[in-house]
Amino acid sequence: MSLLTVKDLVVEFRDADTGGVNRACNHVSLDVDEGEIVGLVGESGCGKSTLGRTIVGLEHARSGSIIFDGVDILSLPGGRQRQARRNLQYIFQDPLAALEPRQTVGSALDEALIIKGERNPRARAARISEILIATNLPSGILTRRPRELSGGQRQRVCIARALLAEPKLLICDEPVSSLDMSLRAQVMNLFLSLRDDLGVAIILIAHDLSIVRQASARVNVMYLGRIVESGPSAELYAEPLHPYSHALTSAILHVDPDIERNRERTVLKGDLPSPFAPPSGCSFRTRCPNAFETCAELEPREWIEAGRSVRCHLYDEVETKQLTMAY
Amino acid sequence: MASFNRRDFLLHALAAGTVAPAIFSSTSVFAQSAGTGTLRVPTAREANDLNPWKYSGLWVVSSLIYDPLVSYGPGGKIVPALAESWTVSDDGLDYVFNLRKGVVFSDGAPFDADAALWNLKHWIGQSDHSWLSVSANFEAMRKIDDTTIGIKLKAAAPPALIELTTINPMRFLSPASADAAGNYVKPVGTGRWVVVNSNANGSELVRNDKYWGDKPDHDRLSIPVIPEGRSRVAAMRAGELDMMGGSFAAKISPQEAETLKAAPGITVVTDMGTDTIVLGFNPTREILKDPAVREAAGLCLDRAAIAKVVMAGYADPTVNLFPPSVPYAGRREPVPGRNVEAAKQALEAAGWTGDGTRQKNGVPLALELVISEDAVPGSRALSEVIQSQLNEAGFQVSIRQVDHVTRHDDIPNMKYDMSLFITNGAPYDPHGSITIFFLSTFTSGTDGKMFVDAKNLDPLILKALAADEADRAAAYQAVLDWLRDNHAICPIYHAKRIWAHTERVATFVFPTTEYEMPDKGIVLA
Amino acid sequence: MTASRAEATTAMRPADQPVLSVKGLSVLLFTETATVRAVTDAGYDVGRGEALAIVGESGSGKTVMNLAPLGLLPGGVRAVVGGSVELSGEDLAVASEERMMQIRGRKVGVVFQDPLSALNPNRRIGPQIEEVLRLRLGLDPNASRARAIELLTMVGIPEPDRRLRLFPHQMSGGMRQRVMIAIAIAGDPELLIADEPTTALDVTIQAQLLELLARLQRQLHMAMVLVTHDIGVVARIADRVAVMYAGTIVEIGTVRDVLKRPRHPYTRALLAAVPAPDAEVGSRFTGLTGSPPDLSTPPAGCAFAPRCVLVQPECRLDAPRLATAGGDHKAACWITTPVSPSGQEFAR
Amino acid sequence: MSRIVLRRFLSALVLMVFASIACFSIVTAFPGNVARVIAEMRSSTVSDEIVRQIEVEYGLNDPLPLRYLHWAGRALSGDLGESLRTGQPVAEALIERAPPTVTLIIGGGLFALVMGAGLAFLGALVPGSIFDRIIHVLSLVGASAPKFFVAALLIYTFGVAFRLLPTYGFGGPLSWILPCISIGIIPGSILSRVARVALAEEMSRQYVVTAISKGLSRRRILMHDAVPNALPVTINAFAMHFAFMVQAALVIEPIFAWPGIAAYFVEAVRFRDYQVLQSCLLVFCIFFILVNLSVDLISVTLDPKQRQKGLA
Repeated sequence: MSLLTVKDLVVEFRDADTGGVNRACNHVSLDVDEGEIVGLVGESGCGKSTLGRTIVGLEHARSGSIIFDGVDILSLPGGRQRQARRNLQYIFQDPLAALEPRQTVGSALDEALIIKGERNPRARAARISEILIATNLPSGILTRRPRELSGGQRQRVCIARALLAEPKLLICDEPVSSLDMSLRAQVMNLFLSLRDDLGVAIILIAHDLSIVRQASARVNVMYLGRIVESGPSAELYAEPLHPYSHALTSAILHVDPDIERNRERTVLKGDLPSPFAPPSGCSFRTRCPNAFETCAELEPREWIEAGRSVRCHLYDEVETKQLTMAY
Repeated sequence: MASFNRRDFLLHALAAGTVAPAIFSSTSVFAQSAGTGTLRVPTAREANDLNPWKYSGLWVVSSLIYDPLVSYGPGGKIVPALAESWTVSDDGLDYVFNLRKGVVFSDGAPFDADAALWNLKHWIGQSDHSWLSVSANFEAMRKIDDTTIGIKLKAAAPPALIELTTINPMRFLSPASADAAGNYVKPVGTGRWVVVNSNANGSELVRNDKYWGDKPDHDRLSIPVIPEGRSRVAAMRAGELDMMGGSFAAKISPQEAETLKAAPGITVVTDMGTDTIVLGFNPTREILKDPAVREAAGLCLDRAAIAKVVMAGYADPTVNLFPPSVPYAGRREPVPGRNVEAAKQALEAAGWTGDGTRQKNGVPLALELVISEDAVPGSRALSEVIQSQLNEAGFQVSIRQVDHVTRHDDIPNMKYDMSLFITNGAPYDPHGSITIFFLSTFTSGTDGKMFVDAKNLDPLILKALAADEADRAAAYQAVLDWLRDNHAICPIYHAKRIWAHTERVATFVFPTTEYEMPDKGIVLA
Repeated sequence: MTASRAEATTAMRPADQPVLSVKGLSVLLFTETATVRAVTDAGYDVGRGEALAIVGESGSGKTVMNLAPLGLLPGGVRAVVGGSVELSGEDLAVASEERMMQIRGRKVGVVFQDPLSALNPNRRIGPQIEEVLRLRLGLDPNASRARAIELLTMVGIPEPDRRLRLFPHQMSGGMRQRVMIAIAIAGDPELLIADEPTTALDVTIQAQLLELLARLQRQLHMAMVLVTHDIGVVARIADRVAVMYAGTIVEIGTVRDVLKRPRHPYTRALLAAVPAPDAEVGSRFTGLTGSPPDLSTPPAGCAFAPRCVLVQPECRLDAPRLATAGGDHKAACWITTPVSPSGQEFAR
Repeated sequence: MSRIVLRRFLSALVLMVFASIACFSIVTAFPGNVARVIAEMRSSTVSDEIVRQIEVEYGLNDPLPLRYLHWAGRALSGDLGESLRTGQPVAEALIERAPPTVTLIIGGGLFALVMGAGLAFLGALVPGSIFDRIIHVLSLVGASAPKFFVAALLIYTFGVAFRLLPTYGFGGPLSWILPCISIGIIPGSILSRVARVALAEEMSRQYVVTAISKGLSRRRILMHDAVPNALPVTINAFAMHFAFMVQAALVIEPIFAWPGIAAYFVEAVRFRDYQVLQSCLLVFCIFFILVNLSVDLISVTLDPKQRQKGLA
C-alpha cells in the first residue's frame, strides 16, 4: 500500500518585488510505497526540491493533499502537522550546511534523540552506537566536528541523525552530488541497506540519472513544476516515452569511448524557461525536438498505462493503443 | 557662466591667488589680524541676549556696552558714572541724580533725563525685578530737568545705590535703537565698546569713539566663546588669546592656573576674592538644630589644607562670611587649625556617642551633603575632603551630586542636610548674601538657606539692612557675631580671583567686581 | 626511453612542438595550518588540436597542477612551483610578471568550474569580455564590441548584443558558462584549460557545453586540458587522459588505452564506480573503500596502497613511477606495470 | 526599483514618527522642575506662584500624549518652540548653528572616507606593505583612543607646539582641519580596516582569478572589480560611523569652541533646556534615519540584482 500519496499538490512562490508568481509544483501527484525507493529527476529549477521540501513541511502548499501513513497532513492544524510528519526525515544536499559547525557528531546525534523524547542517557548511547553501525561510521567519530570529517562521513552523519527519528520515509535531496564518485557508492549502498534492513522508504531527488536508475524502483521526471513522465526505472531508462526523458537519459555518458563516441545523443537546445513565465501549452515545447502546433495550444493530458504515465501530445493520436515511443 | 575662456580662467586664478593668503591668514575669526589693536578675551558661554533689562545675557559682555548711573569703586565706594553727582534725602526715600552732560549713545542719540527715565520704566517697580530693593520699594520717578532725574521710594533701601552699580537691569540702552513699541532690538549703549556682532561664535566689539570718558587703548575687543577649559588653556598657550579668567567670563581652575603659570610668556595674576565658599546647614533638620553638631563639623575642617590641596593655594582659608574686599565684611577672625579631638568632645558632651558613626537616642549622625558642580565649581573634590574630615569625628557624610536643575529644585525646597554655598560677592555683598541666605522671610526661589533663625537672627539682619552709614558696620558685625557664636555656618575659603594674560597685555587691572570684564586700565604692549 | 625521447625532441619540427610541455612539476601549497605537497613530479605534453583529460577525485591535485604554474590559484593560497612548464617552448618559471600577464591574456584561456562565481556579479557581461580584448589585444571600443558579439555567437549565445548588457545573475548557468568560454577564447589562445567546466551544470546543459567545447577546440585548433572527475566526459571528448591520485599521475595514455585497458588499480576502481547502464535496478554500487591520504604528511611507498586490492608488501616501501605499458600508455604500479628489466625508467 | 525605494521611504517615515515620540518622552521624563528653570531665567527671584503660572502657560501639567501632539504639530509647521534659557526660537538657533555641525560632519566624514579608503586601497595594492601595517596600528589605536584625547593631542601638536593651525573657533578652511581630523580619524581608521578586509575578501574571490586569467594586472582588477564590489560593505560601515559622528560632535564641538548644534545640545543638557533638547534629539534622529535611508538607497543602486528586479 502507499506510504505517501501526494495529490494535485500546488506550491507557488511570489517575487516580493515584481509580484510575479512561480508555480514550482503544478498539480503534482506522487506515490511512494512502503520500503520503496522512488527517484525524482529533472534540471535544477524544475521543482523537485520544492516538492520534497513541501512534503516535509519546509514549504507551504497552496492546494492539494499529502497523505502520509494514512493521515491527510495538510488538513491538520499546524501543531498536529508536525506530529504527523514525525516519521518523515529530510536529508540536505550540503551536509556541511546542515550540521552545526561547533557541535560534535556525538552531541548532534544525542540532541536528535533528546528531541525525540528519549530521556535515558544510557538508552541514547546504546541507540547511537546501533546507528553508527547501521551507517558504517566508526565510533571515534562521535567526538569530532563536521569540518574534521570527510564528505562521505558528513553525509552519513546526516543520515544517521535522520535515522534516529526512526523515519518511515527519507527524502534525500541530492544526497551524493557533493561527493566524489568513490564515496557516492558508500552512501548509495547505505540507502539500499536502509531500505532492505529497516524497510525505510526513500524519495531520491537527484540529477545524476545513472545513480537514480540503479537505486530506485520507480522514477519520476519533472519539468517546470510538472511530473512529465513516471514509471519503473529500468523501463523508463531503456525506453523513455517523453522527449524530455529521452534527452535526460541520452545525456548519461558511457565510459567506453567507442560506445560513447558512436552513439546518437539528443542534445536539447536552450535553457529551462523562466518559471515565472512558463510557455503556453506544453511547457517543454520550446526545447522539444518533436514539438508541433498543438503543443503550444493545449496542455497535454496524462496518459497512463501499465504502470507508466506520460504527459505529451505525441500520444494523443495513439490514445488507447499501447504507449510506445512515438518518435 | 556660459562661456569661460582661458583668459577668464587666468583672471580667476590670479584673483584666487591673491585672495588665498588672506583667507589663510585669517584662519580663525579670532586669530590675530593685521592690526595690533585687538584684545582677545574668551568667555565660556555665549553672550546671548544682550537686552539690558533681561537676565539671560552674559553680564561681562553687557558691562562693556552699557553704563550705569553710578559705578562700584574699590572697597565698595560709589563713584560717578552717567550720574555726575547725586543726593539722597535724609529719610532715604528721595534720590536725585544729576546726569553727565553731553553724553551720547554710540548711535548718536543723546543720554538725557528722558532717555534715563525711558530705561528705568522698563524694569523699575516690576515684579520680575523685586529682588532688587530699589525696585521693590519704588514709588515714582520724575524728570527734574533735561539732565536731572529723581526717584522716590516707598521705604528706605540702603543698598539702593550699590544696586544701581550692578549690570542687568540697571544699565542704559539707547531709546533710538528700540522698536516703536519700545522693545529691545539691538545692544546700543553709552559704554566704551560698540557691538559689531554677537552670536554663538562670540562677540566682536569696536571702540566707542563717542565715549564720554577715557577711551580704550586698543580699537577692537574680540570675545570668542570657548566652552571647554582645556581648550581655552590650549588657545592661550598657542597665542590665540590675550587674556582670560574671571568667575563669569572664563573661569580658570587652580589646576589650569598652574598649567598657565608654567607656560612661557603667560602671566597669572591673582587678587583677593570677593566671595566665600560656605558649608551651610539645613536648620530645619533635627540633627542640625544641635549647635554642638555644627560646631563639631567646623572643628573637623582643615581649612588651610583645603585651600592648599583642593584649591592649589588659590584660596584664602577663612572662618569669616565675607572677605575683606567686601564692605562691612566685619572683624577678621583667626582661622583655627583642625581639632578633631575638640570636635569629638563637643559631640560627646552633646550626647552623640559610640564608635564609628555616632548615635544619639538611636539616631545615627548621618548627613547628606548635596553638591552641584554648576553651582560651585570644584564641589566634588571639596565635598570628598569634607566627607573624610568629618568622618573622623564620627559623622557619616554621604555625598549626592546633582545637576543644575535638580539643585535648583532641591536646595530651595530644603531637600538637603548640608550643602556648599557661595556668597554673591561684590557688589551685592554684604546685604545680598545676608538677605538671600539668612533672612527667613525672604525667598529667592533658587538659592536656599545657609541658616535661618526667625526669632534671633532675623531682627539682627533687618537692623543691619536698614542701618544708616554710621551704624552699618556695627550692625553687620552683630549679625556676623551671632552666626559665629551659634556655629551657624562653616565658611571654608575665599577663592582668589584668577586672571592670566600674555605678553601682549602690558598692564592688567582687575575689574572691581567679577561680574565685569577687565577693561579700564588694560594696556596692550 | 630517455634516448628515444631525446631523439623525438630533436626530430620534432617546430610545428609539432607540443603547445604545453610539463616536466617534473611539483607544487607545494601553503595553507594556514600545513604545507601540502599537492603535486609531485608530474609530466605530460599536450599538442595542438589535442585534448588531454585529467581525471581524479577532489583533492587529487588535478586542478592545482594546471592552475598553479599560471598563478591562477584561488585567492590567498600561496604555492611554490618546481619543475618546468613550457608553453610553446617558453618556460613559464622564468617569465616576468608582465610577460605572464601577456601569456595569460593571449596564449592560455581558462574556463572555471562555477561560472557564477567566476564572473564578477556586479559588472555587465560586455565589459567583462571586452576588457581583455581592449587591454590584451589592443582593440578600440568599437572593434572590441564587435569582437565580443562575434565571440558570443561562436559560443552559441543568441541575441549577443542584448546579452552584453546583462549581469551574470540574469543569465542561466549554461549561458554563463558559455560567456566564460567566450572570455577564455577571446585572446585566441593556443591552450584552453577547462577546469571541471560542466560539473556545476544540469545534465542537459552539460551535453550542450561538451559539444561546444569539442567543436571550438577543433575549430580553433587549440590544445585543451580538460580537468574533470567524470569519466564519461573523458570518454566523450578527450584524446588522451591522465589519471591523478594523491598529487601524482598514476596512469596516462590515450583514452582508449586507459579506459578500455586500465592498468592502474585506481583507474580500474574509478571505472568500476561508474554505475553501469545495464546494472540491475536495486543492485549494490561499487566504490572504493577508505579515503585518499593526507598530503601534508604523504605516505611512504605507493599512495594508493592502503586502498588497493592488489597491494603487495613492496608497494608500501617505494613509490612506483610511471612505466610504459605499451607505447605511450604508462602506469605507475609495481604490480600491473613492472619496470622493464633494462631499468631505463629510473634514469630520469 | 521604485517599489523598493517607496518602501524604504515609508519605513523611514514610520521610524521618524517613533523617533519623535522617543525624543519627546525621554526629555519630558528627566527629573527636575522645568517650570522653575524657566522662572529663574526671567528673574533672580522665583516664587511658587510664578512657577505655577509658567506651568499653565507652557501646558506642563497637560497629559503627556496631548503635550506630544501639541509639540509634534508645531514641529511639523517648523515651530520648535523657544529656548527656555535664551528665549530664542529653537528653529532659528538650529539654522544658525547648522554650518559648523554640517562642516564638521561632512568634513570629518570626507576625511574618514579618504583616509580609510585610501589606506585600504594602498594596502590592498601591495598586501603586507607599510600601509597594511599603518592600518593595523591605526585600527588598534582608533578603536581604543577617546575622542577628546585625539583632539587634545592634535591641538597640542599643531596649535600649541608648532602654532600651525588655530586651536579653536569656526572660521576659514584652516580652522576646519583639526576638528575634522579629530572627528574623522577614529571612524577613518576603523573604516580603513573594514575596507581593507572587504577588499581582501573580494580579491580572494573566484572572479579575480578569472580576471587574472584574462591577463589583467592586479591594480586593474582592484580598481575595476574589487573596489566597486567592496563598496557596499564599506559604505555600510562608513554610514554607521558617519551617523555616530553626531555623538562625537558632542565632544568635538565644545573642545574646538564650534558653536554647532551638538554644542548647543550639550549646553541645553546642562540647563535642562528641554525645548532645545527635544529639537536637537529630533534633528539627530532624523539625521540617523536619513543616513540609513541613503545607505539603503545607495545599496539598492549598487546591487544590480536589486536594481534589475525593480525594473523588471
